[in-house]
Amino acid sequence: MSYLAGKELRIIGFLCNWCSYGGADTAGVARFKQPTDLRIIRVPCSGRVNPLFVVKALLNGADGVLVSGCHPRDCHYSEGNFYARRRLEMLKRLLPFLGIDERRFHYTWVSASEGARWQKVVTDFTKIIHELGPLHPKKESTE
Amino acid sequence: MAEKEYVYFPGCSLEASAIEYDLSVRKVLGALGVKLIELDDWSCCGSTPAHSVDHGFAAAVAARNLALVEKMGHSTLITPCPACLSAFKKAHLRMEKDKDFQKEVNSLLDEPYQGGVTAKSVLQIIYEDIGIKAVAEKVKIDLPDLQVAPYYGCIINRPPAVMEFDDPENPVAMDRLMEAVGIKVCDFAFKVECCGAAFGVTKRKMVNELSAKVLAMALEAGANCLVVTCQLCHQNLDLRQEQINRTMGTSFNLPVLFFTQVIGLTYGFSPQELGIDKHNINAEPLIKSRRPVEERIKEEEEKAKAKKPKPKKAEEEES
Amino acid sequence: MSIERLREAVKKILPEVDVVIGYRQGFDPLHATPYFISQPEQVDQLIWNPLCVQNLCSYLPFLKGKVGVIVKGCDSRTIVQYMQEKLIEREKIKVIGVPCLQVISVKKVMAKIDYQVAEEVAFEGENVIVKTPKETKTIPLAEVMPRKCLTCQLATPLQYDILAGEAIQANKPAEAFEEIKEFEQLSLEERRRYWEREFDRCIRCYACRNACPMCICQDRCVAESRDPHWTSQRANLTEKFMFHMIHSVHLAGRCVGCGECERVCPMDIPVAKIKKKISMDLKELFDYQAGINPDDLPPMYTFKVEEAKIKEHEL
Amino acid sequence: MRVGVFICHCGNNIAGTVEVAKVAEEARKMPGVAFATTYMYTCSEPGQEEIKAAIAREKLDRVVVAACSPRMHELTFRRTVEKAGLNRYFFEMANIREHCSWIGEDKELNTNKAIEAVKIAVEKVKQNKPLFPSRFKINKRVLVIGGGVAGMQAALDCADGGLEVVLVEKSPSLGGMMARLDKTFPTVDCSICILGPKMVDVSQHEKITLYAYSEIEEIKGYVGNYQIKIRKKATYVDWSKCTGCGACVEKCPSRNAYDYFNFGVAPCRAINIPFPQAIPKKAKIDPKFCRQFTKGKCGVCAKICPVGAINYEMQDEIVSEEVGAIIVASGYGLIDLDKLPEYGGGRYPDVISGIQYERILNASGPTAGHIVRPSDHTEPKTIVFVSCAGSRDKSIGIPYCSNFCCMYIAKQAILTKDHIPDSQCYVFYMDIRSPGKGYDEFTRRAQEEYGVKYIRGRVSRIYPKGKKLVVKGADTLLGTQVEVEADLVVLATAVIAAPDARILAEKLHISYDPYGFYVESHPKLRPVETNTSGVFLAGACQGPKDIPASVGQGSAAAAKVLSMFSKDTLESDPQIARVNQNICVGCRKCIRTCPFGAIEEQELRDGRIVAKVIETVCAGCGICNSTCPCGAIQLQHFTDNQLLAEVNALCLT
Repeated sequence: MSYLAGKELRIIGFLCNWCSYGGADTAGVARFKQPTDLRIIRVPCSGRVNPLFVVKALLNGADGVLVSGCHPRDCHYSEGNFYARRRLEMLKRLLPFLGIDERRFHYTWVSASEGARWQKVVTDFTKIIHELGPLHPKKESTE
Repeated sequence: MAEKEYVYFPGCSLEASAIEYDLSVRKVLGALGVKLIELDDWSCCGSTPAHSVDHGFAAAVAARNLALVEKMGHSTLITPCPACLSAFKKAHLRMEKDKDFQKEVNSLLDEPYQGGVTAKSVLQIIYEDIGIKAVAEKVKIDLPDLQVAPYYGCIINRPPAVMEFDDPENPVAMDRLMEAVGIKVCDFAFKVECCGAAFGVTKRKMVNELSAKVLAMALEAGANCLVVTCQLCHQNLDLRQEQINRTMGTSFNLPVLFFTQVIGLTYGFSPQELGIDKHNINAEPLIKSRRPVEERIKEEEEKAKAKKPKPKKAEEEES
Repeated sequence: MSIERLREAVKKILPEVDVVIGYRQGFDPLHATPYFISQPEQVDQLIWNPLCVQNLCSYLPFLKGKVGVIVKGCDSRTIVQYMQEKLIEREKIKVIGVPCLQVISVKKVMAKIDYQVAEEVAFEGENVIVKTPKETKTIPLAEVMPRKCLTCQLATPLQYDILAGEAIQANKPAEAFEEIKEFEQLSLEERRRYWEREFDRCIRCYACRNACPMCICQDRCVAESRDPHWTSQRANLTEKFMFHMIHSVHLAGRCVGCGECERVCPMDIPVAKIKKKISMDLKELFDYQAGINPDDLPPMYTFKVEEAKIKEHEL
Repeated sequence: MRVGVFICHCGNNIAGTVEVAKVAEEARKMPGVAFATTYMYTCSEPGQEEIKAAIAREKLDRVVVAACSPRMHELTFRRTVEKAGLNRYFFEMANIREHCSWIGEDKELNTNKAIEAVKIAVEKVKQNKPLFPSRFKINKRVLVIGGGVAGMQAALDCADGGLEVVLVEKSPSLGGMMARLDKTFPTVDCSICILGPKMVDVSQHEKITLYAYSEIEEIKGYVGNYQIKIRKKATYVDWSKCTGCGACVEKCPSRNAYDYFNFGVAPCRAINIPFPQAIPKKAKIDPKFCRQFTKGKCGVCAKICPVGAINYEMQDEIVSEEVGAIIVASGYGLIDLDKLPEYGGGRYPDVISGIQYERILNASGPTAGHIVRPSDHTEPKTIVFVSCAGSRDKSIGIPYCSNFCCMYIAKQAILTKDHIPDSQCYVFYMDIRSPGKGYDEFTRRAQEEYGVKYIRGRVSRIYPKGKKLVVKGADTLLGTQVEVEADLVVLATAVIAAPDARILAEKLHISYDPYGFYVESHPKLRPVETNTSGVFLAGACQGPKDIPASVGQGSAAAAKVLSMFSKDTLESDPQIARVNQNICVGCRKCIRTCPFGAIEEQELRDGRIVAKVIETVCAGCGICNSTCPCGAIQLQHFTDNQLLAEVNALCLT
């Protein structure tokens, strides 16, 4: 069982519990409609997101990965997103060197009150991934 | 001051009804060492009629001129007319923001507009590029009787997001320039009120009412002359002043000058050179008391001597 | 620099330390091998020539007590990086610096003598002379220079307690990351195929990791652990790719560019390339180079509230 | 391993756009899943009973509930599985409501998404380890930030409940905004008369330590054990000596100081006592205006002071306090008049703000309660009130309603009529918002008894005409333009977050909305809690609020603290970092990156240096985890393997 081939692509989101996961909840409570591709993995803080999780996902079948945390200065743990920003920026620049379009990985900041912003992030990112198409065209057969 | 060079778009009315605005702009900028290159083969800016019909079309009419500026290898276009200015800025901005719109507009043009031109008003370049200091340096003549109310009109700095110039509610560019050339400026509350603009033909009564208010408020503020930056305002306030008096039962006799004309006078140009004689309301009585600026300076020095400094004690008590 | 001066230096500090790490001839004249000297009489076997390629600093974090070590210019960045990361106590280390303009790539020499046995190897001026059963071949050093020497800026070490020889200036053009920029001219698709091709050859022998002076985890490397279980032992491309990504990301802002990983790779995979790319980006982002200033902080372990060079990404 | 999966219909909230039966059916096929079912309202009591029963009946050792957001009910269900004898961390939640059924329209896609959400949760829960909270002692003192009515209420309730309270007030006196008000709606009773006694109670309560004219410098620690640094700003008057006699104020020669308390309605002396009922009633020098500071000579107050309290050399002082909980009641701010240029705000002296008018109305205000125009001190006859001056105005970034303006405008109009019987008040309004008890009756009284003319429409601009101000606007009910010639214009300036709200939030690690108001942990069910345990909210710092609402929240916050402190120890969240010392290579990178200093070096018997986590200090962010190269330090419940399991569930298909 997998995402519905043809209709969806595989998009994984790592969301910090305090801001972005809450922002996604807020969007839901407000019934802000969004594309269905995104699958959310909840982490305490964007600082918990080891760039290698993103690499792992992209190498193993994800077509796009989204990381979202609290806005700078607003981190629940005060510094987590500052580390995330450096490490994820490093990764974003590295990916194209390996032949992976950097647009397939996006990191951003969404607060718990920004439901509308979350809807926009998800919608726009999904749109981009669909424009880029699958990262692993022969995915089904390779495994 | 370094020689400056600008591509210049006079616009239709500055070749006809407001030719004196054109004259005075060229004189003043000339005196300030600015070289004007008239945009060759310039055409209608698209102002009012076009955009009430079709936005794409209106933008195209404006963008044609902007494209010409690019062709001349320039990146700035200046115009005295606020309506032309806002037409250029609106077209540029929307084409920049909305790529589809840009395609649509360019499809109407022989030469596509690449989006590399900033349009500025003559007021803006005098105030920002040349600067108060340089403007003041050139003053030769003092106009002791003149007390002006600067009237900016509705669009030279609004909407702020488009025009990006001065304060949208309380603009000061003209105030500062007038002060710089030694003119008394009155605190005028109607700086940006509506004069009735282009409704002069269709809704004459309304325009008369609105313009009457502007004139009344100017007198209220203690002014004996209005200074404007828009030839349409000028038309409503000067050309129609008798009409206003007739329809509103008022008896205004308030000269209305372009700010460039006032600066021109202080630079020593004659009223004729600046086309002041072309106005409906005669400004001569106000400006005939022209005298060399040195005289004023002397006068002020004497005044200063006259009143002796306050005793130290008082200053302690004051506050 | 003469071997005598080096031997003197070693003799001089031997009493103060438990061991001095240097080089001696390996299983044949074409190979040098690390040499642990604890007795004066061993000193005579000490050698110094362009065959002394290994980065001997790699031993330091794992040796207790006081240690002397022979350090080339390039290797000295390792010392500095260890100091940044507090992996060594500098005062416990005696650094014998050796000026050096280039070493040679044994692989390239082997190719030149089409893999004959080297019976004798001698160095004369700008040439290396290799005697094989078939012939005696004179090869210009320049022709067998390893990649890292092409842009070497550290002819004299950054750190040393004794300098065996005169300080000399580097004579190579500065690193401009040419090869990286060139590579980035390729299309995404070409780049991807390139790495798939390269990493597909990987046999996961972990030589690159074991030779790396910055891979301090060594036998606790996540590439082989089940908890955490980042990669399986399956020999498919994805897992190989993943391993090299782990290696590269762990070295982000720490790689001192000593090139050991590439030198030891039995499959000739350009594993240093990715690390170099990261180093290039971090230099641009944070104006940081690993192993230059002992007081720096590795950029991945610190932050600025306002990052001058990192712009928010729009969608 | 026997995982049980429970899919919630949530009435139609989920079942409406997700085929829950299909989700259960697919769940049964997942490796490790022994049981899967659906339920109408899983969070309801019977729903939880169902889970417990299933755990026993099916011998389940792990539970997944697919329902709403874990931020909503994770705790609920953890308790449920615990009651059924499982460790509470053998539970995972799949969010198929906020993140699925509510945001997707296509039922097929939603259903599939829900199935995958369950799959992720199942893979995660299979990796979960039992975790056991430890307990730690708490310091039963509470810090209250802000001495307005909300803060004072909270402080009094806590103190009466037996807790020691540290109350920090930024300005020189207690009272906040309420102390500035003349009367209060809808009862029109004197504001300071009902607030004054509270202020006295606070200052006299033996359990309350008051730091006036002080600010929060630094906050360290965690729930139960905070270390606070408080900056006592220099007053240049020794308050232990000052008797508040006011002699210095009388004689102070610098008469043009800005009067913060009166919002600059009139100037005050450089040394002053903010208002007669101030508590503490002590003088303070404003060095911006004091001649001793500006001119370097004067010393009048020092000469005059009978107790020699003046000390021009006084410096700020930092004091430390230790508390176990924090109540934030830092209040609100108002936009400056000059943010409203179209109303001539800041340019015309007779265009003033609502709060300035309160001071003018107030008997102890600068005009002794006589309504006069700031410009010429004449009595105005026509007064125009402009509501929503800045509020509900996207163009200046304030789309929200300021909550209480409609009411105080009605009150001020009524008071105006009382002061000047032959006056006429006009109110320009967008909507009259008077939902409180007795509120609507009040606004009607203003119109019907006091003849206040309410004009529905916005004011486009205000300009002076002679001595008068012409207020030009639209009457949207009559569909005409209106112009009113007023003597005085009062703008109901928009309520905004307090100036330093964001800075304080960052010190507290609590989040704020785009406008700077603090975010409560749930808009309906946890209105005074924040997402940082131990920090509570009261009053307008959370959003514009009138007095009864602020007082209510103050008491509510106090109640939360009292209930938290009803135990001697708190449970520490076991979701913290743990070091596997066999793997740790002692590279110290985690120590360097931990924001809380929660990791220290430890030397093992064999001399190896390894990392060690201080359990009570670790906040569980996991930065160390993503920093550690060998994965020796793992954030419990979010370990690499647990997150990898989730990634693999989605990728290795």
